[in-house]
Amino acid sequence: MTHLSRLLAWVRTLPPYLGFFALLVAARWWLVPASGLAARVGPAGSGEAALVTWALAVAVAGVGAWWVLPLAGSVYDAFALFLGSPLFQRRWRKFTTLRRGYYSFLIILGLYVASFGAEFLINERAIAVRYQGKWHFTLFSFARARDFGMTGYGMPNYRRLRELYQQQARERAARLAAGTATEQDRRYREEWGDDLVILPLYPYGPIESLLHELPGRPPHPPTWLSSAWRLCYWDEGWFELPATPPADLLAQRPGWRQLEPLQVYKAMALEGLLPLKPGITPPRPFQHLLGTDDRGRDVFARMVYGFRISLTFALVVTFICYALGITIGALLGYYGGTFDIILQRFVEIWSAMPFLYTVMIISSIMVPSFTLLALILCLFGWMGMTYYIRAEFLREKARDYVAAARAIGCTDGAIIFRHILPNALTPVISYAPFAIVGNIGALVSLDFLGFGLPAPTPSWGELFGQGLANLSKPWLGLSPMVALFGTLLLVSFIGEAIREAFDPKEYSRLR
Amino acid sequence: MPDDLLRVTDLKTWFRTEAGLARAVDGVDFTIREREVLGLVGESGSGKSVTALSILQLIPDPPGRIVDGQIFFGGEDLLEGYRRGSYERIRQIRGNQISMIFQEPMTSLNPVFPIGDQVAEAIMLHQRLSRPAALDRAAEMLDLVGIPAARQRLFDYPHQFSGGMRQRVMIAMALACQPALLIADEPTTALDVTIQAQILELMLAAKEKSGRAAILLITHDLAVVAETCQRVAVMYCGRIQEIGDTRTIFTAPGHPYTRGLLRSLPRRGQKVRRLPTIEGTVPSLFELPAGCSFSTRCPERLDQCSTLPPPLIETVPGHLVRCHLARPAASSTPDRASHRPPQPTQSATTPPCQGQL
Amino acid sequence: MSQPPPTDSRMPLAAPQPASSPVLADRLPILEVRDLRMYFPVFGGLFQRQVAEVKAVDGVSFTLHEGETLGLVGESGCGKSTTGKCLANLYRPTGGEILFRSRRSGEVQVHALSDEKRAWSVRPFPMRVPVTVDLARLDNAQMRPFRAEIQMIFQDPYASLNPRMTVHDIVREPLTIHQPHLGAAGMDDRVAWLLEKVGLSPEQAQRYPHEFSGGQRQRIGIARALATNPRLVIADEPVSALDVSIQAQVINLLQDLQEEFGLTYLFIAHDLAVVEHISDRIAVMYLGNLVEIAPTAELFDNPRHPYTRALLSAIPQADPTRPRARRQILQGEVPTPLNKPSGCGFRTRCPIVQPDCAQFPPPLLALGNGHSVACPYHARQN
Amino acid sequence: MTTYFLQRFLLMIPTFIGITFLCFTVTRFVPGGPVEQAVLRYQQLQALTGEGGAGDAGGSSATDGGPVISEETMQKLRAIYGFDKPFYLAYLSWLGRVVQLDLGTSDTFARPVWDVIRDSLPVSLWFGLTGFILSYTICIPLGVWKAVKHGSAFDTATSVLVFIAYSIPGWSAGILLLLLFGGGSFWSVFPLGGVSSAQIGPDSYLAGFLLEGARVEDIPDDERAKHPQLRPGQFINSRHPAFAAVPPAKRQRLTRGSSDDLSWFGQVLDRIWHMILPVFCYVLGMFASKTVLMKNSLMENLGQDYVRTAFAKGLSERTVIFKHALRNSLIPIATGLGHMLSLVLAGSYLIEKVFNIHGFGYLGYTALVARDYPVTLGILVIASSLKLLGNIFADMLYCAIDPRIRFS
Repeated sequence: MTHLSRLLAWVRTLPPYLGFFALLVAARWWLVPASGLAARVGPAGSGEAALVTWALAVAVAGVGAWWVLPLAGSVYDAFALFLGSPLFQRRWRKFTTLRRGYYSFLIILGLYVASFGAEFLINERAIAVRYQGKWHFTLFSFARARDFGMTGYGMPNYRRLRELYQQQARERAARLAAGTATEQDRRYREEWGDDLVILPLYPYGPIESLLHELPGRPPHPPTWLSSAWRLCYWDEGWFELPATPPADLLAQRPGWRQLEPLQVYKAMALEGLLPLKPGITPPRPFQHLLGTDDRGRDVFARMVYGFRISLTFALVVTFICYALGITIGALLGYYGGTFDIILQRFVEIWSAMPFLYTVMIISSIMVPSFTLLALILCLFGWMGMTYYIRAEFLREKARDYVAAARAIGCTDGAIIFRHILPNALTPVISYAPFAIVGNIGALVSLDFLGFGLPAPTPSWGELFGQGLANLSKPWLGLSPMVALFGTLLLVSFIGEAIREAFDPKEYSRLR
Repeated sequence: MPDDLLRVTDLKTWFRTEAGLARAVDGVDFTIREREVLGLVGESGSGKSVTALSILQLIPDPPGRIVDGQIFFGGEDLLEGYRRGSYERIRQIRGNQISMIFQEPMTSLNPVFPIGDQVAEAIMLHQRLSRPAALDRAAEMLDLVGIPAARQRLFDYPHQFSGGMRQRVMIAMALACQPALLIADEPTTALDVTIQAQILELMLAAKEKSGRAAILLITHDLAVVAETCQRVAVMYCGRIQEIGDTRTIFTAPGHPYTRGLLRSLPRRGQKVRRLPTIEGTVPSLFELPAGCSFSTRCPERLDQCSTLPPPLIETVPGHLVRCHLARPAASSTPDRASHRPPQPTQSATTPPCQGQL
Repeated sequence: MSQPPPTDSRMPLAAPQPASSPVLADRLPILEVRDLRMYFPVFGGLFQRQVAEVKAVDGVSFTLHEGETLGLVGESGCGKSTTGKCLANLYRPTGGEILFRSRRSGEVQVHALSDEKRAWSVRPFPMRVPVTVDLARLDNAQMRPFRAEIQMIFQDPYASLNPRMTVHDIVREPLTIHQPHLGAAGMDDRVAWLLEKVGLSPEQAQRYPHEFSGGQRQRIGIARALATNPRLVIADEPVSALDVSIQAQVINLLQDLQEEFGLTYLFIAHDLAVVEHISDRIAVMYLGNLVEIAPTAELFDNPRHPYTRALLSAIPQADPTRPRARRQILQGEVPTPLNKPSGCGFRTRCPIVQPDCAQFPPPLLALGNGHSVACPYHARQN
Repeated sequence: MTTYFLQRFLLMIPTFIGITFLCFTVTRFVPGGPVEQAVLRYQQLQALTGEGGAGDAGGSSATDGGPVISEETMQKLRAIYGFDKPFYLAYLSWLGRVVQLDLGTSDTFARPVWDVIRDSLPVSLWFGLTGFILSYTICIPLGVWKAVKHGSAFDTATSVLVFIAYSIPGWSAGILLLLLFGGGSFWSVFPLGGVSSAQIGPDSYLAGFLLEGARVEDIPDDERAKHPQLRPGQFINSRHPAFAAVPPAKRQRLTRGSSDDLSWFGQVLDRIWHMILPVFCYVLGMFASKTVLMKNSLMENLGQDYVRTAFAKGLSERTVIFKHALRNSLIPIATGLGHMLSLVLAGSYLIEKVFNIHGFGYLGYTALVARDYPVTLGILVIASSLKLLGNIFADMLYCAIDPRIRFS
């Protein structure tokens, strides 16, 4: 930690033009081309495009080196002062003693960090494939089915591939035992070893449709609900039908007597009275933990990836809103005057917008991506923190230590960032969890209404919509319900504990 | 002892806080006699306000709790009900026989009720008057404390009054039921000097008019005490260090703390280059020294001071000092009542001590 | 030619002020305040237009001499703290001048009459003189170089130290601004030296303010104020938030430091006893105006303004044995500076009020002996 | 004070213009705007009816190729939607019509927007207000009681409840409730949504409240001639004007029908039956914040100096809490009443969608999905005006309750 801070301190002693050149390189050869703006002006290599690229790059680097970087440095200082002061550390220790909130914090943090490894655990792609002695790490690099001895140019179905390899290995072993081995078989035995597919623990992806692998029509129930699955087997025609309905059964169930034979078979199948056709293996009991959705995608995988997306989204939105809110609130509170009055009126107007509806309008028209949706929400969500920070600044500004800082000749920047901001960050910390709760809720609501993230993105809100449309398939509604409830509950436990630790109010009573 | 209006013995009020146990009041004994003005002085955090609030059992709980002691008022231990968790008796006494004036006139009045109602409330409760009658009485009281056009202002809200006027309302409220004891907790600290003089004057005058009240005046300002009180109790770190009549305390203080305090006050007309000081700082309430709490700063410290808590010793009749150095008076008798300070004989408008001067 | 007269008429180098006492006449004025006004606008309405103004300071003039202590007393809201903050450039005054004779010297073109060559001629030539600046016209950046010379000590030792900074950082901060040439090691040494000067041990430097008692915090504030080696220190009620037993320590410290470093104090307080102890001269303010200014002994022995008299008599004394005059209790309340009475601000409570007191604000009349009073009828009382 | 509120009303105007201008601009500059929508509809219509002239060869898909629309028609379309003018002029003319309370004509409903909104508004208000009133009547006493019993087992238990309520968004609880009680998977207790029952069968809970009725065939012919819309095989209920003519012998108690066929009491029950789940969701949405606000506000006031003064007067705990502290702590709660209007509407998009309540929010949602811009903008106008009015109303309430506040 000290090394890092020492490194940071050293970096900050460097003159700003170094930052300018670094940013210029980054902007010229990566940021601006990636934005695709220059391409709109003219074809690549043309004079206009080059001019625009350079101009944008210089502008970005200039603003970055002389404005954003120093600002970020100052904010870092403010946070360092805030986090480093014993006041904060005492509060934090208090927080760690509040078990419910602290454990919730650890759980959420653990789950969130773990969710970034979700690709290794829950994925339709194999982690690695050994084919003819060569290892292919297929998790992040694309490989064609042909490359692994299957047919086709698309991504192989690695679960099938594994079965195939296992079958091939069995056949090879049989040939070797029988002495009819080919040259390739011998190379497998001596040189390559059997082909291997290392699958993730839960080898199904969030946007992979399993329609052609599973029997019946989606949504499929969780595979451990065996009685519910019989309907899927029935739809697929997997049951071995007797020639005539067994008479003893009909004697037991008088109600079945008037039914057509097919209806009787169906009723029997659903009660588990019929055997499956020979050679058919039903899915394993814990293959799809929460079933599939109406497009045959694994719900559990979607839930996990949805958790990562929801939380990331909420964190990003909260962060941007707070950055905006803190900046604007600090300026309003510190400078006051006409600037404050005008901007406050603006904030008033802005917050009089019907928030949800406006976001719905914009996102229904623009079909947002993750970034765009986050930006839209930020556009309407930054005002709350502004009020708090402005109030904090107004209060802190009137205190003597600020006057003392002025009296010793501090610049406005030093007063804002070194003196006031570290003392105004407590509400930022204590409201953040509740803002995260709100932002998760907003994303899920928008997804539910269909104005959220675009279609194949795994999202809880979309599952809610499916749950509402398929009330007889309770796993669709219950899964996101439990996930959302659990997450929000944990986060609000954290929020409550943070509030208790950072803004302790002992309510005392007289009698 | 019939003349003791209020006798506090071994009062202990402790606060359980995040930082530990704060013994804000840790064994306080004193008496208030009828019709006298007793000053309770001490620095901030010495426990003087807590003592006052303990008398009326207005300690915020949690974190505070009166853990020990007796408060005898008219022969009855007020804390008896408190220990049982019953507040019935003290509620009959609060505002009726003992009433209180608080430091902050800005926040001590309910902002959403007209002042007339707030003054009349106690009258209606304790004297069982109807609302119109109680309002009449409230108007009289407001008139008495010098609020101009009192009857018209009955229905004004507290925010329509200035600080001094609000404190007058507080006094009217406190005196409404003609209490036997008026506790004034820093009544003038939040006010300007010239207003402070008005309010002190008014309090004493109103006390005289209403007849029987004794006043417990809590302040950190030794000068206020010197001008208004017959007797003074000096508190330090939750204990009373010295109690006696004003003149003795100011002319011949018995406790090193009182001596140091008086010496360190800049006095008018005495031009000295350097002020004598008490060295060191007030110990934290969480880690008080084992013996005498002043032993960390005392220039006359003995060996036993840091280990053995000194008892209250009667040096001159009626003058008690909590110090190992103090010597009991030769003629001291166990009956303290026989050495009462002179009874107040002042006229209604002048402060009591002026008559002696 | 040895002493070419400076042509800047505002430069109070040569002429000592008539208001100052004869004893101080040999000292040079370090600061001269002329007709200082500080009006705070009151905003109202929807677009927060200015609807009124609070006349916190309404025409205050006085002079501070090198090495003296001027006490500034008055009740809360009388503008004494605002005056102090104007001097420290924490507020931009609405009007008036604050002429400060800086330690810095600057090169000025002096126009002087020269009788060289037996012909009178005006000829400019450069000369280094101490710079006199009007602090009332400097903005924050222009003020910065002069801040090293004017420092401030604040009332509330709990609020005047940034709770998130260590004592070392607090005391060091002015050095990084004003004496960056010291270098890291030099600054650390100076911080340790300063802490020792104010009676704190250097080991305490890495602690945070909340670990100190009120008196110790005030010492930290004093160390911070002294860090830049100032000449003028504005002490804004430095002891009124402290306990009685701590007050004396801090007062002594302030006096010791004044002796050692030759500081000039503007000592703002409401406690007359403290002011009497520490000040050479005392100025009394009421409702934004200076009502009386006099050497300490003179003011206490012979107060002339009815308000000063009332104030002196209203202040209780910690001496039950001392005979004193009958209390003279002022009736009524202090009017709000939002709508001051016309003419003399004190006329609503004045015992000797005359009909024409409402006509015009009374000027400060010099009575001799450095005693001035803003009441034309002061002779009418007893 | 009057000037203050007058100013507030005046300030509404720029605010209102700002909001509508933003949304209007967005609808104008983003692809998929009303003209494209109209073109699409026109093409679909042509493709369906097969009258498309040149477009017939393009096949059934209207989007790729589709019938070619003449430039003339496009001009007409642009003129209809105001796209022939620059956007600011179009906005001004739109605003001019809005000021005259003309919100245009809905694309999908082919009715004036104003009428469409007027139909849906009462439904939303009915649900929203009920939920709002119910939540206040639950939360205020609960908050007060929690404050009085602070730290007790009751307080802890209800705090858990508050946490749970905070962590379940109201609308998602609606989905859960429908799952549990809507008859899909578990119990069939409550209807799936809507405002009243469209079909009541013999096994319905409400079958017993069905009115008497008669078959249309049993109405005497002369009477039946007056009601040409009646078809054979239908039933009429006793509210129908033709019922009086039916001979008593042919009258019979209905066995099936809609909510119109219920008795007055039955209709009320039916309404309530449909309201329970949605209103529960409304209450749930406000429950946590209101309860905690009430509790904290009261606790905060109980620590104030004036409470100590009241105790020092000898008042009982009950008097102090309920007379002195409660009145002060109701101030922030009561100002919430002012935001009621906007809250009732803003919270409704989701809940109305979940419960298929055809109210204001549902209208907004469907209008957005259908890209019905006149309705969308109309709803925006109404919603933002209500929100602005609600803010002013909140200020007025604040003024009325708190004697300290005098806006001047």
